[in-house]
Amino acid sequence: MPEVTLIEGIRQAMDEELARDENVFIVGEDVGPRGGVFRATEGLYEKYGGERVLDSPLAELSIVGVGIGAALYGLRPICEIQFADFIHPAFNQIVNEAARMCYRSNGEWQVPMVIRAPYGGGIGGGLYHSQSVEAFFAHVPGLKVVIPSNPYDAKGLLKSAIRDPNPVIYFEPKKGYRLIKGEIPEDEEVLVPIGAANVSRPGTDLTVIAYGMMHYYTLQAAQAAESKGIDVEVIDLRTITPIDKKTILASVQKTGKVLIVYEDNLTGGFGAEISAILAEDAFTYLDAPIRRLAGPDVPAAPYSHPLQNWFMLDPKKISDAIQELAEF
Amino acid sequence: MPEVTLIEGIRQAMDEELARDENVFIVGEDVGPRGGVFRATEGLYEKYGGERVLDSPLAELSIVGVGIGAALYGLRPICEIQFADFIHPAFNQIVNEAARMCYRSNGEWQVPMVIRAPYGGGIGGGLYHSQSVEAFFAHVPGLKVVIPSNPYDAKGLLKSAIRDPNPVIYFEPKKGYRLIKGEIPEDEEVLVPIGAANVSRPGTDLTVIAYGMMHYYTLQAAQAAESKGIDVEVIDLRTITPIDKKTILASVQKTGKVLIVYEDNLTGGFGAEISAILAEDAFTYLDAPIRRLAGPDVPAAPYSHPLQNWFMLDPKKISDAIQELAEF
Amino acid sequence: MVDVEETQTILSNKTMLEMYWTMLLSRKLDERAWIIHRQGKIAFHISGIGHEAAQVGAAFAMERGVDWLVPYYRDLAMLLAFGLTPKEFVLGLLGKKGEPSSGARQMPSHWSLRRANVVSHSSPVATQTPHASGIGLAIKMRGDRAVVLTSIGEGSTSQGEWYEGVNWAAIHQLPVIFLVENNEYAISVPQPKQMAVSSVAQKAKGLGLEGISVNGLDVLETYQSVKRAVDKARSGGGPTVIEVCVSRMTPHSSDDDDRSYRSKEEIEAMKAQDPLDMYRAHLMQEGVLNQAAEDELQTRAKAAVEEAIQFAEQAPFPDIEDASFPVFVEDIQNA
Amino acid sequence: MVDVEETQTILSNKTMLEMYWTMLLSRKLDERAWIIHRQGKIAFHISGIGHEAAQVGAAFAMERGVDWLVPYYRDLAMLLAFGLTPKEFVLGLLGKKGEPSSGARQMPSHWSLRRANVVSHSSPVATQTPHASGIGLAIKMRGDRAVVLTSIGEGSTSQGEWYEGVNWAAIHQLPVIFLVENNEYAISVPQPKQMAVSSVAQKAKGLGLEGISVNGLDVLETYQSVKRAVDKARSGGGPTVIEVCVSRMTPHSSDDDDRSYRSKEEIEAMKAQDPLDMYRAHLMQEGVLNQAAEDELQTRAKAAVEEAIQFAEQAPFPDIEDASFPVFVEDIQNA
Ligand SMILES: Cc1ncc(C[n+]2csc(CCOP(=O)(O)OP(=O)(O)O)c2C)c(N)n1
Ligand SMILES: Cc1ncc(C[n+]2csc(CCOP(=O)(O)OP(=O)(O)O)c2C)c(N)n1
Ligand SMILES: [Mg+2]
Ligand SMILES: [Mg+2]
Repeated sequence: MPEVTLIEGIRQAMDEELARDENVFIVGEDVGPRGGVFRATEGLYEKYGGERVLDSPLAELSIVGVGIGAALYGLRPICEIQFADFIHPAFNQIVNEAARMCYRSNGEWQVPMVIRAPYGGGIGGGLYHSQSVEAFFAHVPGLKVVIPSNPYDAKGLLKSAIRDPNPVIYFEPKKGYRLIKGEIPEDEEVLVPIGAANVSRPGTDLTVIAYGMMHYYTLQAAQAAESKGIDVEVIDLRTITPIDKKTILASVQKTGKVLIVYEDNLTGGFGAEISAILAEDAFTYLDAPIRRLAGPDVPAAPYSHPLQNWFMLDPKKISDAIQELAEF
Repeated sequence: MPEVTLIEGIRQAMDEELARDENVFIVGEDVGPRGGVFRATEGLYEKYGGERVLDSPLAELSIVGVGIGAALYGLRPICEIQFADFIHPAFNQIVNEAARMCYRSNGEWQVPMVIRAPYGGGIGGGLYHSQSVEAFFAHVPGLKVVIPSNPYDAKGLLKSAIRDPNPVIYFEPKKGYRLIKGEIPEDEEVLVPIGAANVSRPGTDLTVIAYGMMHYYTLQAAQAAESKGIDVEVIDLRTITPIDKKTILASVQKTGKVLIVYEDNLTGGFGAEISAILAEDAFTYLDAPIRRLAGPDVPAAPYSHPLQNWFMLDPKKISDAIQELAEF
Repeated sequence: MVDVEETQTILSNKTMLEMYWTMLLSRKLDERAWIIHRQGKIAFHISGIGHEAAQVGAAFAMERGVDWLVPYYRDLAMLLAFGLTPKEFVLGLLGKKGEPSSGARQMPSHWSLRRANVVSHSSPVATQTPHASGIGLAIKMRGDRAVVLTSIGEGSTSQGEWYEGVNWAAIHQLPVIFLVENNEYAISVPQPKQMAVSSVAQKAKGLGLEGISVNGLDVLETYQSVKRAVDKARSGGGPTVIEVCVSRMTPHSSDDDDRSYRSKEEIEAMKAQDPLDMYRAHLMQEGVLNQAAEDELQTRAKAAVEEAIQFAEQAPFPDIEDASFPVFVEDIQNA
Repeated sequence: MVDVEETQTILSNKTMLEMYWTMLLSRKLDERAWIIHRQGKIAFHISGIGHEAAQVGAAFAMERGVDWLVPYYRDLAMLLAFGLTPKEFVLGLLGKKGEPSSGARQMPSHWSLRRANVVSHSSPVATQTPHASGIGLAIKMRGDRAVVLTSIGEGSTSQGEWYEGVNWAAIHQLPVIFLVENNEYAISVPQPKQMAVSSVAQKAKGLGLEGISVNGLDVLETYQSVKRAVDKARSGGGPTVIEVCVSRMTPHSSDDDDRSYRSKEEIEAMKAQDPLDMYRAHLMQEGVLNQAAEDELQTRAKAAVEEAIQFAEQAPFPDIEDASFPVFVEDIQNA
């Protein structure tokens, strides 16, 4: 099996789904001849033409709003938002329109659409090319929020998202686009179900729950902890909402200790919801306070390198937190 | 002391601050001759003129964006968003601009501004005149989020918000606009500090944390619980962020049990953050799982009366949850 | 009343009477809604009185069953023209089971009618504009012959959503009609506080598409103008912004009181130009309608309204068990 | 090179040379930024090469010290005209301590310079437009004599934020200049995919304010046009949209490679119309500049760039302890 990058998994998913279903099309800024600023859509314009790989005006709310309209008519748009930081102009269309359409029409109208956006820091992007914004959308009934952490899942989850009849927000850990590599079989259809977490590393001493780039770092931290005799179980959420309660509860029931790692700002981040679920449903199994390790409460990672490093989590910070919790 | 309604407290605060500081002005839809669709600005246009009580175009992002510009120049805008449900078009301006201005300019530029918006259900407003949206903004570093539950606090917090040098989001429980009454002294300046919760009812058996309309209902539920021999301590958060950790930790340390009540959708609501704080910092004091009672995960309260009642919390549902937790 | 040009479509008497009937029925339902609101039977009503000619003129210019509609809350007459029944409308007013737009989840007059290609819209104004362009884009991509019309108030064209939506249609020459029902107010805010142009049609100039302004109190003039734009769109000629100048003869909604921001005289002047009265007079003058026929239509309308009210009042509320779904499409399939 | 009308302001030779110097310095700094990026010393650069004439023409038309500027990322030459020093610019490139725009929190070229009334802007395009109108509103409310200019790229005028911001200025006749630096591309997307109008100036028509289009490769033409608009705004005549047609002579940024979406010939053609070369030729032809003076300016510019680079390379990074504030204003006071 060939080893490919995470972004290649994303590109493959779009390529295959464009080929499979003529209703699928891509719309966004620079997705056409440019192939996307990160090259996620590279070659697709040449292969499928400008109608199905459509350069939009520089206007996010209408990328999503026009996508919703096309979805209502029966197409399956993949809307690319160039950076997650630029999804905010489309907030109204996503929250008030895409998410509520099915419920508000009592099921008569549906919005099968994917909104893709690269998120997260560590690439020198400063306050506006580094944001993690999943918590906003995980709070909105009617949306599914997916974040892959490796090429296989990236491909399999994106293909599932494109086929899903609901609006799915798909956030891509841009720092891992080329950094994270993995195998993807060429001879089988890769599909990963939305809504299922993955126990990516079984262990007994404590549970670490993470997703996206932080999951990648967590695996490294768990490795480091092993050398200190701590046996860490790692869960990759993969889908943020609907969250896979069963898997996280089963793990915490077993280990009794949990660390939740997310890159977003601490306060009100999605880790708060994970913690609240466990504090209610796993309370009697807990042997220690529920620990959250997250970004500080400043507006995203600053540009200057030392400041960015201060903001960002890394395997070292995670393994320190693991050790501290293990010692509780 | 005269008894006034909650909305009258809000009106008084704006009236006094307009009189006190010539930099203060109000901008929003229908705030002028119409006096606001809920009448919060009634009489102010006549008193202060159309420049200081300014009818805006029907365009929320520019109500906020123009407000930001005016604040940068040294004015102190009070931006009215007609319903919290319509704040989403302004999300980008609030999150990417107002909240980040101070940090991103290393303190050189400041945005002293208040954004007021009526929120919450129970008035037959359906999916788009009933939303609770505080969790979105409580997640954003650089914003303060305030929600009053009675006329005195409404006045005192709004006056503090207008004088605050930072952007403050001020959500008003519209269901309580005329329903909630209380005394406001006429002969003293009413100022309530931002960032301080209020133990509105001392008790020993368990703690209920709430804010806004749900705090009003919680006081009634606590009363009902008393008749069943349960002594409830009630905390009115008043400020959502920055949250008053000291007050909530002290209470839970004392009672060992906590119920968090919020009207917003359960998943990812601000109650999740409260729970996560307690699960980390008060873990060793807890005698029971942390309970959350919140709105169901559907897109806001439906219109039809029975469906709306199904969605909304009320004193009965809260006292049932209190009893269940007391019995744990 | 309209200056008939060569290019104009000649309407049969039957069609002209159908248009009249739709306007009349809308007016009677609307008036009755105000009454039952005053009686405390409903919590909310938002009115289309004064907009009927514009809406019916526009609806009849479309090929209903083929074309798509993305409406806004004032479009009762438009919806009736598209096949909403009086009973369905009153079910919505009362929040009763079987209300077709939303299963009574949304407030009254938040339309949706899948069977007639009428798309669900929400309360936040102007969100529907990009949807219409998206539908237009899909129509063009599929090579279908449908046209989509979306309506909105003039105040709501201040939203960036409107601008962005129209921009898409202009760039890609999509088969979309942007109908702006200009009643000069957004709740209390008059047009000069919304825009510096004197007509919404001028806004089209800034976006590179055709913009026209029409007397929306004149159903036949509206019909001809919209028909021309629909024909143009269908034949690949691209989108049009059509401003229809109308009167909001009532307060903004049952929650509003317009006395604080406009004069009695203004309202009286509007009533003197009531689009329903004017059309009736025209039809009578042209011999298409006579008093006997008029009396019969009035009776029929009254009966239809009465029947709808009775029906809806007796209808049950939605089942509480239904309130929790369908948040996701799979909730429908599982239901 | 400009057709001088009666109404035009006559510029002194000194001012014309100052304008040239600012353009030259900007060009030299910008070219050097590309070089140190290729050397791996900086992570990012976004260039203003090809925009200098438009920016300097506009800046010199303003009363610096009184007027306000809400710029965007391409405005290096504009910022230099407003008093940003070469050292400050390079500190920003390197993310070093003392960088005045953001304390190195923002990416390079995300300007702010409080001492010169230059407002902080962010990366999301068009968010600055309503800010400028808000500043204009405040100026008008206070009765001050300042004018505010905000700049933006043509692609970014597709955003609803731009439309809404300009609309406010038009309605309230605010003293705002909306300068659109039209280089025909938004990263890779050419103008016809952004708008159906052939000039951004036309967009003004839809909003009811004056819109003009200017050759932004000509610094003096730009100066005269912006000066007229500034004078108009200052005297209560309201806002203007000014499109300055310029060339983006480089890729969008150091992250971009423009070969996938435009031809070599296109780039060659731009170079033949280099605004710096053209202005130099004009000044020489008019006898304002001679070769000796030119050589000296070149030497001075080179030295200034060299000094700035050296200074910034030796400057320390910001202290990590500073990273956590000021999220709120009270963090500054407590610091
Ligand atoms: C985004 C948003 N902001 C505010 C409102 C509240 N609101 C409802 S209708 C309305 C006025 C609309 O005026 P106009 O567009 O002229 O339409 P009309 O009602 O006059 O037909 C307002 C402000 C809303 N529904 N949506
Ligand atoms: C809201 C938003 N969306 C996307 C981007 C990414 N982006 C940065 S610059 C740019 C192109 C801007 O083009 P234009 O407005 O023409 O200005 P130019 O760079 O050509 O001067 C894009 C798409 C952004 N910064 N903000
Ligand atoms: Mg109107
Ligand atoms: Mg450009």
